[in-house]
Amino acid sequence: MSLQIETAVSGDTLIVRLSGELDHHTAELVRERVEGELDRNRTPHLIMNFEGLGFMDSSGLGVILGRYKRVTAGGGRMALCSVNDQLLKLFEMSGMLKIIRIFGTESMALSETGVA
Amino acid sequence: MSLQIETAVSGDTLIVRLSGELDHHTAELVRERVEGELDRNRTPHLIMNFEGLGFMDSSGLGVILGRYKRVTAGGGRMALCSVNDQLLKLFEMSGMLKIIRIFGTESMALSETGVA
Amino acid sequence: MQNNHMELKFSARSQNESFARVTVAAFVSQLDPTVEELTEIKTVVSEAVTNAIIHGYEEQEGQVYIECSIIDGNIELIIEDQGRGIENVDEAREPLYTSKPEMERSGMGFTIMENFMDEIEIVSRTGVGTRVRMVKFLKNHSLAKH
Amino acid sequence: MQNNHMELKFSARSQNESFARVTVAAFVSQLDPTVEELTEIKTVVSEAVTNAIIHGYEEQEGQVYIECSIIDGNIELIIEDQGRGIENVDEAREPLYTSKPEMERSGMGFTIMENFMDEIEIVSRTGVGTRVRMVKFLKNHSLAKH
Ligand SMILES: Nc1ncnc2c1ncn2[C@@H]1O[C@H](COP(=O)(O)OP(=O)(O)O)[C@@H](O)[C@H]1O
Ligand SMILES: Nc1ncnc2c1ncn2[C@@H]1O[C@H](COP(=O)(O)OP(=O)(O)O)[C@@H](O)[C@H]1O
Repeated sequence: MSLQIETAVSGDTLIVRLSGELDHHTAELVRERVEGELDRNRTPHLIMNFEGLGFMDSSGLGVILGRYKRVTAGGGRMALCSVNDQLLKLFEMSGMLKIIRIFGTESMALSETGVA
Repeated sequence: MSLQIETAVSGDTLIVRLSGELDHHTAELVRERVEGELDRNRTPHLIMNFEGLGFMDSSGLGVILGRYKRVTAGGGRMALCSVNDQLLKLFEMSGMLKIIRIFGTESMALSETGVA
Repeated sequence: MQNNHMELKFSARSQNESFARVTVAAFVSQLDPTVEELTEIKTVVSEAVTNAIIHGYEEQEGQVYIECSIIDGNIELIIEDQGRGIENVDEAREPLYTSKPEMERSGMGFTIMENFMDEIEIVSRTGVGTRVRMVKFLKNHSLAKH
Repeated sequence: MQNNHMELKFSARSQNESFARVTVAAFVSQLDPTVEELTEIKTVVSEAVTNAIIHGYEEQEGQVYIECSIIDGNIELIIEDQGRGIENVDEAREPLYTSKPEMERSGMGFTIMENFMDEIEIVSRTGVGTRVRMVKFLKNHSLAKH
């Protein structure tokens, strides 16, 4: 499969690290995996780390926004980190930058979501 | 261009190092460059080093055999080196292994052609 | 750089989305595009092919058609399906509009295509299919020489 | 692994030889072939496409057609041209036979195709064109699961 998903929990935050290519074909995997981990760990907050991501299209925007809705509906916070220029352009175009914060590194993102 | 050609002269031997992909599209470049260098340096012997070669098809066999004919017609010797398994299979199929010697490294090949 | 042309046809299956991106990128790379230009082209291919699969054929059997031409160092790309078609193209082109919010579509596909390409033309007829034609002018195309 | 199919058509130009290899390799890699199998497939694509360009169209304008199907985890590959055709297919298949020795052709193209593929079928008519159909059974195809 062309997408790899790694997850970790830090305090109240689920961290999801994606590498490979995120498109319509692989978006479903992300949705299922993140939903499953959020259910299992009962963490209110979510960080998505894109450091290893080589490609993403608007199917990726959809899956990120879907998780944002779930997390904020439950009172949690969501942050993104390690976003390259191509991704930044997509986030900007879609208006997502106005609702989801982006950080340079995972630990910077954690210091945001980590504070209760 | 998807093929890189590097040449060097060691004593009486012209060394040609190929990297990239050798097919019909790039074979012409090899032919012209090697002919030009043989003319210019007046070296009787020729070594072709395939260490960096990622792909070769039968157009490569043609260009090697063409150089073999020229070099041996002039009384020179020719050797090949750093040949991977895929290339070896092609050399074997074509019967070239019976007429051109193959060495593990450039210096081993040189010790063969270098002796006058 | 001489003109060049290719046509590709493949099954409307999600695993062919990455195949379509790789193929167009391999064809277009003879023009020495920048990494940014190549990423933009891969992205619009992905958007239009995904739309054909999800919206055109609604994930049923079908064929997706791609044509790519290199003309005077610029790129013309046509992506076509013989699926259900778009009723209202103007509405479809609006940012964030999607007919399939339940599938977590973002409604950004056409907006991305418009942003990343220099020209876009959408021709669609319900029950017949959809054809998206896009053109991109490459920055260094006058320098390209092979 | 479901069956899958693609068709490719491109200008008979030598710079498209590597494009054809990359495209077929990208399509076939969904079967997780070994590196050796993938190299063999790239090589036979290169041989047949080069033949279409050099012998079929004699380096004049023309179109090369490739079809690749994945059927029960095996690969069927068809490479076709509408060029001058082959007068004597049996002679053409002989190792080291070439009609263009002055172009430094090795005459090994068909021999390589026969060696690297499990089935090969050549249909040619002078003035009409040539169609090479090849099948390769992959070693681990029963393990492939996507
Ligand atoms: N090939 C197509 N066939 C049918 N309808 C399409 C096609 N492409 C786009 N559409 C319609 O246009 C809408 C907007 O498309 P797009 O901007 O790509 O957003 P999304 O794919 O996220 O819905 C889609 O929701 C769909 O209704
Ligand atoms: N597509 C084709 N159209 C016309 N003639 C062909 C075609 N493919 C092969 N041939 C003929 O078959 C001969 C043998 O082909 P091959 O074994 O690939 O060797 P080579 O390409 O080195 O000549 C060619 O020299 C040519 O005469």
